[in-house]
This record gives sequence, structure tokens and C-alpha cells, in this order.
Amino acid sequence: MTNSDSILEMINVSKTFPGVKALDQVNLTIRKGSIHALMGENGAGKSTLMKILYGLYTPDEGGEILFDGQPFTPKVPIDAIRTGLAMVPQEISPSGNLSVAANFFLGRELRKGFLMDHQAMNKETAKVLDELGIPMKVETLMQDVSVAKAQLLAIATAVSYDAKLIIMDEPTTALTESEVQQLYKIVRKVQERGISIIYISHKLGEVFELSDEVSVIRDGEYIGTKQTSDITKEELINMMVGREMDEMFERERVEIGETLLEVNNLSLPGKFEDISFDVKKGEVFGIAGLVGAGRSEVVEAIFGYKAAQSGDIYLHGKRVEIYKPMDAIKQRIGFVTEDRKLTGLMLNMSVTDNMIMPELGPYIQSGLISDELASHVAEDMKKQLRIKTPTVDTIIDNLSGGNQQKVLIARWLLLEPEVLILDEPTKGIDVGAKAEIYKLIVELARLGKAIIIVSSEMLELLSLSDRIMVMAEGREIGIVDREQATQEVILEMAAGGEVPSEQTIDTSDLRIEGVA
Amino acid sequence: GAPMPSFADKWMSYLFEGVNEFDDKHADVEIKMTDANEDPSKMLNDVDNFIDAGVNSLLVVPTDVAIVKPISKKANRAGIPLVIVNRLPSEQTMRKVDAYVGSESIQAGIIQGESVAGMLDGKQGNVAILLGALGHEAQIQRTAGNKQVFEKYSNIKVVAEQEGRWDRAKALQIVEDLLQAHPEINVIVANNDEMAIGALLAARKAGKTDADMIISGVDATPDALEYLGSGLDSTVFQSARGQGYGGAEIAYKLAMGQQVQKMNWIDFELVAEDKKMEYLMKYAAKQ
Amino acid sequence: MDSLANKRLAKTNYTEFLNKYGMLIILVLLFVALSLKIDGFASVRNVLSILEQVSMFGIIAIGVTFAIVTGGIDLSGGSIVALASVVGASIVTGSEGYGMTIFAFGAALFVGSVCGLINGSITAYGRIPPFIATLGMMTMARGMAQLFSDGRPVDASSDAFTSIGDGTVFGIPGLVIIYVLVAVVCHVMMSRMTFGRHVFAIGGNVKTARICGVNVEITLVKVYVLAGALAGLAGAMLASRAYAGNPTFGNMWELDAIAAAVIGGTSLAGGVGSVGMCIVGALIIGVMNKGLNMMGVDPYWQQIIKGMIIISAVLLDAQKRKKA
Amino acid sequence: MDSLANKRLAKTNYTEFLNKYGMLIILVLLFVALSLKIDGFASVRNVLSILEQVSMFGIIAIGVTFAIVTGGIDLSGGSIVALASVVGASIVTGSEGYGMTIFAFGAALFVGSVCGLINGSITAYGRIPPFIATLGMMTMARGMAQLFSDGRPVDASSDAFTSIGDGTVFGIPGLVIIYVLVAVVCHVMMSRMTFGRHVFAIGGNVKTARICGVNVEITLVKVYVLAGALAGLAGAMLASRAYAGNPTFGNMWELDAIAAAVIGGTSLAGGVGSVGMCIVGALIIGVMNKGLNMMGVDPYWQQIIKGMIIISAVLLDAQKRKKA
Ligand SMILES: Nc1ncnc2c1ncn2[C@@H]1O[C@H](COP(=O)(O)OP(=O)(O)OP(=O)(O)O)[C@@H](O)[C@H]1O
Ligand SMILES: Nc1ncnc2c1ncn2[C@@H]1O[C@H](COP(=O)(O)OP(=O)(O)OP(=O)(O)O)[C@@H](O)[C@H]1O
Ligand SMILES: [Mg+2]
Ligand SMILES: [Mg+2]
Repeated sequence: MTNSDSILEMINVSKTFPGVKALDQVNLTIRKGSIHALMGENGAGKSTLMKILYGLYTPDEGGEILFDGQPFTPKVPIDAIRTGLAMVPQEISPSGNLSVAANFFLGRELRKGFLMDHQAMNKETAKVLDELGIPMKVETLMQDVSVAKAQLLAIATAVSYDAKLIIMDEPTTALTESEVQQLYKIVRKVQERGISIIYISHKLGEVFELSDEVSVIRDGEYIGTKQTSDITKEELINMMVGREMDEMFERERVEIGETLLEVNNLSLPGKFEDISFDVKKGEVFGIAGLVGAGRSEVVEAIFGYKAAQSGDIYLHGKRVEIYKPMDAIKQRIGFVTEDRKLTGLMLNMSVTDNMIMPELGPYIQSGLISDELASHVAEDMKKQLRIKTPTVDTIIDNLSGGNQQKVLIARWLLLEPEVLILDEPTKGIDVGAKAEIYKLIVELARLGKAIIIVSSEMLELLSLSDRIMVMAEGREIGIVDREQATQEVILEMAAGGEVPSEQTIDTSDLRIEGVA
Repeated sequence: GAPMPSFADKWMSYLFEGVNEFDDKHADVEIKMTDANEDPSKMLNDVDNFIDAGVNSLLVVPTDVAIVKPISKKANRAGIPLVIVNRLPSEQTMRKVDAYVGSESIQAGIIQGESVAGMLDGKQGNVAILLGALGHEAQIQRTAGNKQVFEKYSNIKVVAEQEGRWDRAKALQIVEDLLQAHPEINVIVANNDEMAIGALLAARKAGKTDADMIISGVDATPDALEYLGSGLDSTVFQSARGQGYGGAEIAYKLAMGQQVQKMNWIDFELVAEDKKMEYLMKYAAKQ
Repeated sequence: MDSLANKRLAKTNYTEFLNKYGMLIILVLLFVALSLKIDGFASVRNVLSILEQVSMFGIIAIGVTFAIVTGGIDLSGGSIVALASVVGASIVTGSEGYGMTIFAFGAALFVGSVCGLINGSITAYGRIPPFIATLGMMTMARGMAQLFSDGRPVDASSDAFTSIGDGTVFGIPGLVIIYVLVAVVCHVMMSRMTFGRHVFAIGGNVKTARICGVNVEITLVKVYVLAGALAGLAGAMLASRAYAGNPTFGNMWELDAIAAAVIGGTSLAGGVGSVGMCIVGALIIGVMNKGLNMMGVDPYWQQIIKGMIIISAVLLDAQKRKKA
Repeated sequence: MDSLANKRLAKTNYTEFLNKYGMLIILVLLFVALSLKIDGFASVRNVLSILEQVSMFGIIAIGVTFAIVTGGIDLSGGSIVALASVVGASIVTGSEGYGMTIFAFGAALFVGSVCGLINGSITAYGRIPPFIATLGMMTMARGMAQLFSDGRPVDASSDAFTSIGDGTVFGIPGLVIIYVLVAVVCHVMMSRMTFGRHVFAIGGNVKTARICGVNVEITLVKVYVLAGALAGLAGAMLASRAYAGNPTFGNMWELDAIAAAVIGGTSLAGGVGSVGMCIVGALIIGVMNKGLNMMGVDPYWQQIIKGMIIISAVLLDAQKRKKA
């Protein structure tokens, strides 16, 4: 039954990995010229479905895919590209030693005779980037380009293919609000050309802002498709998680005790300067700021990953010397880093090994590491955080992004930290899991731990933090109390914009996003 | 200048000693040696370098005989006298070489083969040959000499040939395996002494007594002489020192513009247990 | 639903089994095939002989496995064998008694460790690729061996010393016993000790390892010292077996050692490997060498066949996993 | 503020310059130092002679650079040299005229390409690590060379053929001309052609390359064919220079070639490298060899010094970059 109205039809598509049925008889129809949101919890199978379309995975026997009414069985990405499909993958990792233009034209280089036409490629790239309003020098090496820009470039690249359908797998995880707005513009521009878009995201705001239709998959099974205008946020969450849940997280307050961590005049010239704050027992301390404000650098310095040049750190009122992560770990400071791939995962090691690494001591029995004990503890964590993995011995590379993140949080929970630093802890994490992580954070606070959260998600900071420090360009702008730091107060401070939008605090051009 | 094929070879080290001895005895002589690591291309580079450095004559132990041709061309072009030591190039090539000092490798193989045949004295001989690194001239010629002899005797049969790479440890392993697969082997002929020692160690391990096995090497190194009579039955002496010293002397004469004899043969000598002391003394005397 | 789950489980187990033991199966098949072809191949005596021949480069391969698991490599093993063998032999020659023997083994281990220390320091603190650091050491150690021995074999005739390579305990050759001991100790180090876990972490993701408090530099230095010490031990073992040290010893062993590690399933990208599988890899090479020698295959052909077997084994293993 | 920006810019340029040309500076320093020490080192004749000596393994190093940039490696170069040299020599021996010479070079290239094709196919389609694939080929090609030549040198006496290794054009040795030609062509391929772009992309991130529609497998096969062909060419050149083919040729050249590539700054992790810097790396090795020989350094010491120079050069380079 071909539907001339649809660009893509997937009928009973399944995919089995060793030990996991990632997709089970999924049906999905994408209308021509529509923006189709695809939602589902971490590990639901969204990326897998898209990788099948792109010829990166072969589906199980029995299913059928029609593209523009024709049977479609891509074996390699080139097949998909030739048929009219383009993709922005979830984890983009461009070739760092090639220029922007080279990455843009990778796989379809322009030639003049035998040789590549560098000039034409540079010109063409500049033209496309200019059209889409992405300011970037085309000859810059990719390794010098920020993650956000790289993400925009990937989107521009996908758009520039002569595609009929573009897949975007969580394109906004690395973007700030202003860039997200830019992405919206690009997406709409593309839609005007009659191109369909599959838009995968965990952010409800984006889905309602952009999409015409939304489909949900859960545990590899197709749940249903709705017109976005016909559905409420609550209904959508219900479809995804299978139970009622609030979008806003209402945390309970716990008693705040004496000062646990104190940071005095911490400086690393070129990165940040004169940062001072303290965090009390049971307190959740948020750090807000733009991407590149230096938030990550500050917490990295506290943890000893990139040592600060001057300044003091006090724990329990005593000055501590932290030059390397080991020093911090000894002081029971935990640190969930912002870049999962780069500084988080040990990709080809098991879930258990990833969890227990910072402190092997507790698993040592009569001088040797007990794998049973370690698995046992990991098993507990798996249950506690509802980590979706066949076993705790599974190689972590095979987990979905969100579940990988949970493993990393579990890693530092196992350390039983006094101070826990979380840098973008819910990047790419689904609504349900987010709530679980929030609960955990509050639970830790109740136990009298000090918690520092760096986040670009305003709602997250607002609903979790007791106080928020705002940074811009490496400087500390101010610390806002919870009482003032409700969404409304900050919105007021920011001269009354709407959510989601850009606000200005203070005199600096600091913008804080607020996307749920 | 004296490009040498390999410093890793024990026999060669005695040849170098001969060269150095000449060097030490003559105040007006300075001899530089280089190590080609058995790499002919490296040897050509060394020759080039010596010519560039302006040496008065070249004393070469070639890595293989084919390499002499380009070396001679280079030397002729530069007008530098060339002395080849130890490995005899073809007649055609020799025309361009000023002098040769050494012996015919095939002779060593023949002498070795005859000694084995003599020791067998008509008994059935099942022979394993241990080859040096494949492609080296001594490996090729010595093996050819062995075979020439063995073909004449109906009681001698070559059961196996394996590459021991001149190496004691490798030979040890190979002979272990061979004795396991062919318990009938009672003669082991090795292209050099190091491999022969490896063979006798393996034979001991396999529980063979000295009487069971005939083992023969080439070079008569001091180590081998020690084993002579206690496992090793014969070896062939080629005066490394003599070749080295003689070569250096001729090169010196050529550099001085003196006339020399073109072919200078230094013969092989069979060394069996009876001559053990005599040869050991030779080494001792020179220490 | 239930049966489906079971099936899934069964399939997982099957795949995992192949993943883990694919090479072991290939080793067994190779052994069985050769046993059918060659009389007496499947005898205790022959198996012990294979183990003895494998023991030396097998020990190097264990050290190399550690280096590869960190994402590095060690090319200096063969040359360290040469250096340690001449040093060990020179100590022991002419002496009797076990005192000197122990001293010689100790010296060999020490020399190897020093070479490894240099490798490790250059790699860890100088941040130069271990390929280059150990390539340099490969050249240097060989040069030092020649310098030390004046390019000649060094006699190691000491009954005590050579008895280690010659003797047996309950019928098991001394070298095999050393190999087994080293393997057990290294296996425990790698899989059950903090050091081993850190080795994996560095290979898995060096930045993460650092964040998890691993002292990357010191761990790396330890790894190369271990690899060097094991190569030194192999050198002493070889000297005791061959009654001599020789600067030509160990030529190209580093490549055999790396091949053994990789055939065993150690990933050159780092983060994956085990001592057990490294032994399987070494045994595949050993069985193959023995088989080819015993069949009396022409030496030219031996090399060709060896190359083909190595490639086929790894290929077969890769294929099996893909299918499953 | 402005001056600060300027300073920063200047610093960036300085860093970039060191990054790019650090090794070139080291080469120049090495050359100057040796020229001061040795009379006639800084002569045209000597420079040409260095180039000639470098040309053969330098050409292999270029092929290896391609392989390393994809994140792979090629260990078979030296053995392919041997095989190609005996094949080439056997074709040309006794013949005269340039027809047979061209045929011989063609055959050498062909033989090398076939070896490379096997390397590449196994690596790309069999998904086995190139280290193992080419290690297998290293053994096999050497065996085939011996089989083909019966383990003996093959005479290549043909005036036409040997004139290539012997002759000069405008005073420039034939081999140097070939080296320069190959370098130019390969440089263009690497930096100006789609193929080269894809080589970098694969080394940078193979998954991304695949998603962008790069045909990873075919590109890899091409890379190894190229590396094999260049090694074959080097084999023919060596045969013409040595008036013979020999199965012992090219021993350990693969390591020299890899060293040249890495000294030149090619990263073994892939994604970084250039033909120009590979030549610089090869020249550092060549200048060093020549200098040590001309100074008459004891061969044992030569090896030790060589190892040290290689390590120091890379160390110095790494240090410079770190500081800057
Ligand atoms: N290569 C693989 N091998 C084994 N299992 C895999 C592999 N890739 C994905 N999976 C499994 O398939 C399931 C679906 O993963 P997928 O990446 O499609 O999830 P997702 O919906 O994109 O999640 P997220 O929102 O976290 O990105 C997960 O359970 C994951 O563990
Ligand atoms: N590897 C690097 N090389 C050069 N500059 C860098 C590098 N990493 C970070 N920076 C710069 O340092 C500054 C601070 O970056 P940092 O990552 O700490 O910001 P942030 O506020 O944490 O933002 P994010 O939300 O992206 O983590 C930025 O200007 C950034 O561009
Ligand atoms: Mg996903
Ligand atoms: Mg950050």
C-alpha cells in the first residue's frame, strides 16, 4: 500500500543485537514536507532506527522500507545519500585535521580535472554557511572549532545534500539557546523547500515548537503517531514513559548545614579569574553561563584535572591541595564530566569496569579485586538508576547515550562523595531518567553532601539549585539565592522575555536558556 | 675503508681482528670498518661513503658475490684499488677487482662432507643440513659442497634441510623438532659452528649420545673447539685472521702503488678432535 | 516470549563463547590436524617441547600484551633478549653454583628493567609514541649487546645455569615452569589487581583514566619496566638453554611476540587483551612452527605458510564474530 | 588590547611554524653540525649521495605514510623490495635494451601492487588489523622471494637496467630523480586529490568518513596497493643499483620507513601526515647514517647513537611544541 503522500514508510522493521532486541516491528510513516519528531526514552531505539535508514545497520529479515514509494534497502551510507537521505548523527565527530570546508564536502569533493578544486569548495561552503547564517571561517581546522559550531556545520552539511529527507538525531544537545533559534530557522527554511525532516529530541519544547507530527517508540516498540497540535505535553510524556509524570520537577527541600567546600579567588589566566564561592552541606549549587563562559574549566580546576594557577580550596574549613584528580578523589570529590565520549567513557570496557574505576579499594579482597563483588555492586546501581543494559558485563559502547550517562553518574555515586560535581549531567537524557537523576541529587543533598551542577538547561538549574552562580567570559558575575532565583525572578531580571527565549542578566550579555 | 657485511657474525669478528691487527702494526695505516648488517644495499652506501671520504683503498667482504659488480664499478670510477676478501665473485667481475683474498666457500662444504663420509665409513648416514640465513653466499656454497659429496655416496641420504639463520638458538629448536620427526637422523651438517653447537645441545636433550650422532660445523671458533670431541665431531677452519690480515696487507700495498698477486688463496683445514689443542693454542697465542 | 528470551540468551552465550574462545578453538583444530598428519605429535613429550620452545618469546609476548593494552607497543623485546643474554652469560661463565646463576638471572632482569624504564619514561613523560621510543631502544639495546660482547657469543658454561634450561622438575622442563609461573603472576596482575585495571583504563580512554585518579605516567612506566624485565628474563632463559649469550639472539622476536598478542585477541587500539589469550596466540605460533619443522616443509615454503596461517587465524576469528 | 591580540597571533604563528617545520629545523641543524665536523659533508656531491641512499627506503616511507595516515601501518615493505628485486632482475638479466628494463620495472610494480592488494583486501574487507595483515605479508613475500630465486641472488646485468641506478641526468642520479617524481606525484595525490582527502578522513574518524559516503574499503585497498607498488618500485631501483636481485634485500627497511614517517610527524593514531615531512624524516635518517659512517664511528656505537638520535629528534620536537 503505497501512499503517494509519504516520503518514507517503514513497515514491521526489527533489529536484534546480541542480547538486545533494539527494535520490534516498528512502523513509521513520514509525510512529504513535514517535520516529524521522534521521541522515546534513552535506549528506546531511535538512533538504531535512523542508522538502519542510513545503511549503517542491516535490519532483521521480515520488515520493509519504502522511500518515495520505492523499496529501499541501503547497504552503505552512499546508497542512502544517493537515494535522497541525509543525516546529522547523534554523536558527531568530524575529522579534526581537515578544514571546515573539507569536512563540509567530505565524500563529494568538487574537482577540476584530477585535482580537487579547493577554491570552489571554500567558496561554496562559505556561501551555504552564509545563507544559513552560520559565522565560520571555512579554512579553520575542525579541531579548533567549538562543539556547537561543529554541530551547526553538520546540520548545514546535511541540508546542502540534495536530500528529500533529513534525519537530525538530537541536534541541539551541544547548542545554546541562540544557536537553537538559528537551527529552528534553518529547519523551517528547509521545510519550505518541500524537504521532510525526522527530528529526534528529548526536549519537549523543541518538539512542540517545530514539529507537525510526533511519533513515540518505547522499548523498541512503536507506540503511535500524533499530530503535534492534537497532543499535550503531559500526554506525550505519558506515551513515552508509560506513566503519568510532571514535566517540571518539584524538589523537596532539605536542611542546609555548615560550609563544606570553599573556593577562594581561584584563577587560571585566560580561562577564568577570581572565582570565589562556597557550598554547604545539603546544598545544591548551580553554575550558569553561556557555553564557553568557563564553567567547565572552573570545576575541572576544583577537581584537579586542569590545575588552577592561584587560589585556595577549603574542605571542612581546612585548606586542601588538589593538583591532580587523585587528590580530589582522596578528598571524596566526584566529577561527572561534560563530554561523555572524550573524558567519560572507556568505550571498550564493561559497564562494571566503567563504574568502579575511581576507587578499586572496596572491591579488593585479600589483595585481589573480586569481580563478583564488583558486579554485585554494579548490579545494584543498575537497578537503582534503572540503567538499561543486558548485563553489567556488557561493553558500554553498546549502550544508548542516555544509559551511558547513567553509568557515569553511578561511577561517582559509588565513591560516596562528600562533594559531587556534575557538568551537564542530563545531556541527552530522557525525561524519565532526568527525573530519576534529579531525585538522586536531592537524595545526596539530604545525606549532607555538597553538590555543584553546571548546566545549560535553565529549568534544571532553577528547579534543583539552592543558589546559582552566574559566570560570563571567565568572570563571576554574581550568586543568586533560591528565593530570587525562581524562574520568574530571573525572567524579571532578564527584562521579561518568554520561555523559551534569551534573557539578559546584569550588564553583561549573559544569556540563559530555559528549554524543557 | 673496509665495508664489512656483518658485525653480528662471530667468524667475521676474527677477520676484523686480523684487519685491526694490521692496522695496529702499521702507524701509517688507518682502517675504518662499517657494518652492512648483511644488507647489500647498505653495503653499497658504505662504499659510496668511503669513496666520498677519500680512502686510498677499499677492502671489502661482500654481503654476496653479486654485489661486487657495482662495487667494482664505483671503485674503478673513483680510481681506488679494490680488494675483495672471503667471498669469490664471478670471473667476469674479478677482472675489475684488483685482488682477492680468501677461499672458495664450496671447498668448506666439500671438506666438511668428506669428513662426514669418512667418519661414517660406509655405514648408513641420514643427514640433516642446517642452513645459514637463506640467500647468503656462504649458505649457498657450503650447502652445495655438502651435497656434491653426499651425492657420491650411496650410503648417505639427506633427510631434511632447514634454515637455522646461523643462530644457535634457532638451530637448537629445529634439531629438537627434526629428531622428533626423524629419529633416524644420525648426521647433522651445519653451515656454521654456532648452529652445530645448537644441534649438539638438542641431540643431548633428545638423549642421544656422542656416539649416536655425527655433527659437523664450519669455522672452528673457540667455542666449537671446546665442544670438539664432546659432541662435535669435526669443523672446518678458515683462517679469518689470515684473511683479514692478508687482505689488509694487500690493500695497503695497493694503496702504496705496489704490485700484488691477484688471487691469494687461503686454504681450509679440517679440524677434528686430534687437532683441537693445536687450534685452541692458536687462539690463545693471539690473545 | 519466554522461549524467545531463552533463545536470545543462548545466542548471546554462543557469541560470547566464540568471542572469548574462538582462538582457542583454532588452536585445538590446528593441533588436532597436525596430530593426524604427524605421528607422535599428540604426545606429552611433544606438547612439553612446544611449550618449552614457546616459553621465551611467549614471556615477551605477555609483557608486550600489557603495553598493547595501554594502547602502546613494545618493539624492543628481541634486542633486550640479546643484551640480557650476553650480560647473563658473561656473569655465569666459568662459575659453578646457584649463587651466580641467581645473580645472572637477576642481572638479566635488571638490564631488561632498565631498558624498559627508559622506554617507559620517554613514552610517559616525553610523550613520544611508544612505537618510536621502543624502536630506538631496539636499535640501542642490540648495539649495546654487540658492544658488550664484542659481537661474539659469550659462553655460559655453568652447570647450575644451564640446568635451568636443561633440567626438568617432575618431567616438566624448567623453562616451561618459569613460563607458567610468569603467566600466572601476570594474569593475576592484569585481571585482579589495581595495576592491571589501570592498564586497561589507560587503553580504554586515557583522559578518563586520569579523571578517575589513575596516575597515568607511573602506570605506563611500570608497564614498560615489566615488559623490559620479562624480555630480560627471556634472555637469561635463552642463554641457559643455548649455553651461551649472543648479540644475535632474539632477532625479530618482538614481531613474533606482538603477533602472539594480537592473534590472542589483544586489540592494538588498546583496552582489550588478556594473558590467557596471549598464551593461546603464542601456542598457535609454536604449534605451527613445530608442525612445519616436523613435516620437513621446505624453508621457503615455511615462511609463506606461516604468513598465511597467521592471517587466516585472525581472519577466521574476525569472520566468526561477525556472523554470530 | 590590540597588542595583546597581536602577541597572541604572533605566538600562534610561532607555534604553528614549529609544529610544521620543527623537524626540518632539526634536519638542518644536524646537517650543519655534521658539515662542521666532516670535511666535504656540505658538498653537492655528498647531498646527492645522501639523497640517492635515501631514495629507496624513502619511497617506501611515502607509501607507509599513506597507510599510517589512515590509521593503519604497513610492515611488508622490506619483503616486497626483496620479491620485486628478484622478479625484476630475473626479467632483465642477460637482456639489453630499454624495453626489457621498462618491463622489469613494470613487473616489480605489479608484484608489489598484488602484495598490496592482498594487504588491503584483508584489512578492508576482512577487518583484521593491518599490523597483522602486513606482518603476514612480510613473512610471505620474503618466502616467495626465496622460492622464486631459489634463495640466491639473481644477476641483473643489463646495461640499460643498471644504467638507471648508475646513471645521472644533468649530474643528478637516476634514483634521486625517481624519488623526486614519486614524491611530487604522491604529494599531489595526498593533498590535492579526493583520494588523499579520503585517506585523511578515514584516519580522522572512520565512522564519520563512512557516514559522509566515503567508500572506506576501496580507499583502504587503494592505499595498500599504492604502498605495495612503491615498495615494488624501490625493489626494482635497488636491483638496478646493486646489479642484482636478492631475497635478502630490504631486511628491516619497513622499520626504517615507519621511523622516517613518524619522525616526519605522521601520527600513528592516523589523520596527520604529509609527504614533505616524510621526506624530511627520511633525510634525517639518511644524513645521520652518512655522517656516522663518514666519521668512522664504531658500528656497535653507531646503532646506539642512531637509536638515541631518533628518540631525541622526536623528543625535541614534542618538547618544542609543548612549550610553545
Ligand atoms: N551496536 C550495538 N550493539 C548492541 N546493542 C546496541 C548497539 N547499538 C545500540 N544497541 C542497543 O539498542 C538499544 C537502542 O539504542 P539506541 O541508540 O537506538 O537508543 P536511542 O533511542 O537512540 O537512545 P538515546 O536517546 O539514549 O540516544 C539500546 O538498548 C542499546 O543498548
Ligand atoms: N581545548 C581548547 N582549546 C582552546 N580553547 C578552549 C579549549 N577548551 C575550551 N576553550 C575555551 O575556554 C573557554 C572556557 O570553556 P569551557 O568549556 O570551560 O566553557 P563552559 O562555560 O563550561 O561552556 P560549556 O557549557 O560548553 O561547557 C572558552 O572560551 C572555550 O572556547
Ligand atoms: Mg540516540
Ligand atoms: Mg562546559
